[in-house]
Amino acid sequence: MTEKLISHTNLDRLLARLGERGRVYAPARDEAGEVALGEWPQNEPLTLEYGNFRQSPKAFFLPQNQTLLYLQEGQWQEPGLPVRETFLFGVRPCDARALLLVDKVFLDGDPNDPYYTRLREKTTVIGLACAQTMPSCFCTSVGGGPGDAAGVDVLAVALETGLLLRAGNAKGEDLLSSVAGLLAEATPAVLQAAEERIRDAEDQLAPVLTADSVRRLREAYDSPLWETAGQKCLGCGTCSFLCPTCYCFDITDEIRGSVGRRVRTWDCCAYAPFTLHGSGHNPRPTPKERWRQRVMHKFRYAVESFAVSFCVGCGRCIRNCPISMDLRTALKELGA
Amino acid sequence: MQSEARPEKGWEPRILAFLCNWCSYAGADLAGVSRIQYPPNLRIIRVPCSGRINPFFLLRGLQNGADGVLVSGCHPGDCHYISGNLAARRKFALVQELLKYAGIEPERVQFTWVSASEGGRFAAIVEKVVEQIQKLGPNKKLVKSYER
Amino acid sequence: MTRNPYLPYPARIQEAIVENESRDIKTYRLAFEDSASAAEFRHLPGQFAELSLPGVGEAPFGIASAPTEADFLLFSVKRVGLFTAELHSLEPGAPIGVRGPLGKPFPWDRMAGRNLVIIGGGFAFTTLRALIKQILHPEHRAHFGSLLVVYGARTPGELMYRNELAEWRKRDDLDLHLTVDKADAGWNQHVGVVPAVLEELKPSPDNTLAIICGPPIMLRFTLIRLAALGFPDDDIILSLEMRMKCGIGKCGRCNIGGKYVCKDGPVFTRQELASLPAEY
Amino acid sequence: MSASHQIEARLRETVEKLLREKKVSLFLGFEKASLPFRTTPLFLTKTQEVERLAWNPFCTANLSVYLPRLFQAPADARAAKAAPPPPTVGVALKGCDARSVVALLQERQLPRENLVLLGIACPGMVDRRKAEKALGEHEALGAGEDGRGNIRVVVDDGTEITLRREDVVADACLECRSPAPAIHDILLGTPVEGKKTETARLRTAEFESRPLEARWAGFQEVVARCIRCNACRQACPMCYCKTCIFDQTRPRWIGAGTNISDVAIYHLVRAFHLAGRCTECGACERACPMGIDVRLLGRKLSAEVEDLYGYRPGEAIEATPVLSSFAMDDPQDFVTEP
Repeated sequence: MTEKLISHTNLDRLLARLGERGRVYAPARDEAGEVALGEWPQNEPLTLEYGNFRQSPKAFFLPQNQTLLYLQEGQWQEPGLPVRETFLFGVRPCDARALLLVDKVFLDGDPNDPYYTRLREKTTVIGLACAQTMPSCFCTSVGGGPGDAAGVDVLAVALETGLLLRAGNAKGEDLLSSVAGLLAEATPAVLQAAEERIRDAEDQLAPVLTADSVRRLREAYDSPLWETAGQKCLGCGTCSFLCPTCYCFDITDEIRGSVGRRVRTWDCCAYAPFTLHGSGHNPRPTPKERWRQRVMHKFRYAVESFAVSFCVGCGRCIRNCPISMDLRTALKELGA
Repeated sequence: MQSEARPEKGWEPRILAFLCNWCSYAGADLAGVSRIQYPPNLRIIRVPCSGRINPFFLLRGLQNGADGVLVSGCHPGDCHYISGNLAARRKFALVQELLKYAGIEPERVQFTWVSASEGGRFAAIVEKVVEQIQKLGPNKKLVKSYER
Repeated sequence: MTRNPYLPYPARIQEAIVENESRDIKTYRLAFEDSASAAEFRHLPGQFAELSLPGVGEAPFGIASAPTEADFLLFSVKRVGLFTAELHSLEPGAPIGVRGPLGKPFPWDRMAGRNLVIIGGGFAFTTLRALIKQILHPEHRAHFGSLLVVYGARTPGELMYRNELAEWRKRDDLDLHLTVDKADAGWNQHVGVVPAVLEELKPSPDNTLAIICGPPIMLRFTLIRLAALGFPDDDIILSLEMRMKCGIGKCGRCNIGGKYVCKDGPVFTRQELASLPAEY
Repeated sequence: MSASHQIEARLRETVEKLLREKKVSLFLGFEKASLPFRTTPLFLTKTQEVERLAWNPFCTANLSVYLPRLFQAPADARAAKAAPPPPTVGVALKGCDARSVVALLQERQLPRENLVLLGIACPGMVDRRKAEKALGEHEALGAGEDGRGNIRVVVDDGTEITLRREDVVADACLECRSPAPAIHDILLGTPVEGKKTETARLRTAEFESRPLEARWAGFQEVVARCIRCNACRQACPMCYCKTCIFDQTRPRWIGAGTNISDVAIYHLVRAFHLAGRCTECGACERACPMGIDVRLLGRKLSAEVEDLYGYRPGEAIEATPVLSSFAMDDPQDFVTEP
């Protein structure tokens, strides 16, 4: 595992070098004043000071509109467009970990999803460890951490002297060796400072009850608490559209004359039409069942299928719920 | 400004027209039967009443490539269903304002009244609408692209 | 390079047969446009496919033909929604896409050497037809014990595959029982719901598998009846209906518990279903 | 003691009595949420839980959004027959929320006799995003109201920061012309004065003064950021349609994704469907996870309806909704003449 130091001045050079190989996205303030991943270089300066992005980077891998097939003169054609090499700098460890989870469905599933696979292969993720957490964060309760390198190709830890870059896998090793000229040795002092940074952030996080969630949720299937929460849930898609691991989608055809396309768009289990049969029967007819599905899918069904919960503790659903429902409270009340 | 841009070469506006069955469609028919010349840019959809028109239809028309939409019903007071056109009038008044406010040329959607006996008026209105939309150029703002 | 799982095989409608008196169920015979597609598409009874109409979309349907039936596929489609209405409007010769085969088939290997009780209700009989055809194939029939088929519909006019039912009735290696909720003048078979017929027939659970497809209400009472007859949960096999989109375990629509009906089903044993929430 | 504290105490007493005397079987109110600057809706049925009820500057949700659901009869005739009688519901309403209830009553969506409307005079509710922004680098640990109605925040380093209320109240509150609940069976608190029409229309006037192409660009900012999550629709009390036109599949009116034409049409049509019905509570823009100015078009239509027809939604139960009525002499200078 290669560990190197890059000076703050050399960081721009690193991004420029990557820019020669493909598109680079890095954090800067967007037009709404929020820090977001934007195509680099941009007018706004690069920033390393942010909690997390409003949206998770999942759209880079599962675009909100993905053309699966084109229709021309009655024939379906694969898009077959070449995908450009893409580098994402500044992805938080929770969001990177989410990629590993979505991989289980789209990359490792049989069959794998060719669209996701292509984007995933062509994208390099450079994570940035968290120095400061938000009150909605709970990554350490779901197997991650502010310095977790599980889903990144390279993990960066911002320090006073520069950034510690740590290769997370072979792709990361290659990347670091390709820009070796910009890097310096990581001294023991640097490594120690990075450890302290991460430990500081870890210490800020309050634990959330998730242990043994499968058994507890199985027992809680008929709990009246679903009804209580379902009464409040507006059935909007905010939580799942912003969730880095929510991957459900719809497929629709769009056509005018003989030209058209088959498009995949994000969908959400909180919507009533999601499971509505053609016959009018709906297996999850009210917000109660739909909210239960969301929680169960993350903390029970995913564990049953993949031995890991599909929540990375990023807290977006908590921060953005229009009526301030808190997943953590729900888990606690349900005894999960 | 786009609205003042010169129309593209060889381009002819396509205008979608919703005409009520009882007055305006008959008026258009009369214009035809009377051999009154008017521009051939219209694609006519006959509807029972101008009150049937949901503003969504107009937007869908623009989305699907119409450069303009014309809605025509019976004159106020003459509606076959007594007041369908009056209810429609309130909606239509808002549609133009809404489009204008959102930065879409309000002339792209037009409303008028034509009776069954007004073949000449129908032709004159079509002429005016086509001329206005010709000046605006192709609708590029709301049209949805299906091309690769 | 493996085939893009979202890309349908091009096919064409050869024939459309009206199946019932209400004329809202039609069986479509589809033929692939090219022999390569036909060679690649290898299914087993119980599997389904996504039919694909440009501009309309896709919808999943059980494959009603047996693999032994040669180079065509049968799909029986009831007109209920957007896609099926569009399909019903098509004439022979119309192009259509077929994506599949998808899902798990009936457990062919487990069925060998066993007696079989096949129970179908209404329009869900489609994949059971495929199964029965496959079993009755001269090369296969000897591998199975007795074969009891119970098939119910609202009225005699709503029973599908009537020519085949008539043929099957003549056979002595298949015990066919038809039942209707409401008889008409010419009806000389059972009247009443499927569970009541089972009650009457009392099939033995010994060395027997029960295979059921039908509407939820029929399933519910049939399962109660089978349990009373002593069928263990693991010997009851069901095929589920669920809203689906991708058919390959990605889109999440048909997710029930840890399972995807499209990928892990649609065929399940009752025992497998017992561990899932009843959200179907 | 802050004003909201006093109201909170009276609210709890009142609701306790309503439940105890069985005047209502369910009360919709607010309770504290897990994060600062927020509350979450509370469906209260037990008198002993009345202490959970909160009233503070963070009671932003428009609870009337839940009312149509509570009175919706099952679609299936047999289920409808077997259904329990409709509940009697008490609900806490700010000025804007009360207007929504009136509009819902105008549209025959609620049985008035089953409602106990508890109006609360509202001095404007805090927009959590504004408050979070105002704190800059600091993270809030807790927040409340001080004696002057300003917002006192305890931040991560343990210090206290006071935010001026008018700096952090929601945009809709800055434009609120009728903070006093128009309809109520019980009223708590002393209503403050509403904003002047000109004040309420400042943003609309500014946008309108831009040239056409600049307005298109402004509208495109909304379109470009929208992720079509439907939060605006779901948070809106007036969006009670059983099947939304955007959810229909036969025909599918617009594409499901974020194609810019589809998104533009979504916002235009949604604005239009709320023309003459929107009570300007601002629930849509507070619900928007992308921080879009969701009410951009709606504000204009409200002003237009008022100017053309002298109508404001949610003022009088007996008034006919403006687009369901007409007058022979309605203005028609927009009509094309030869």
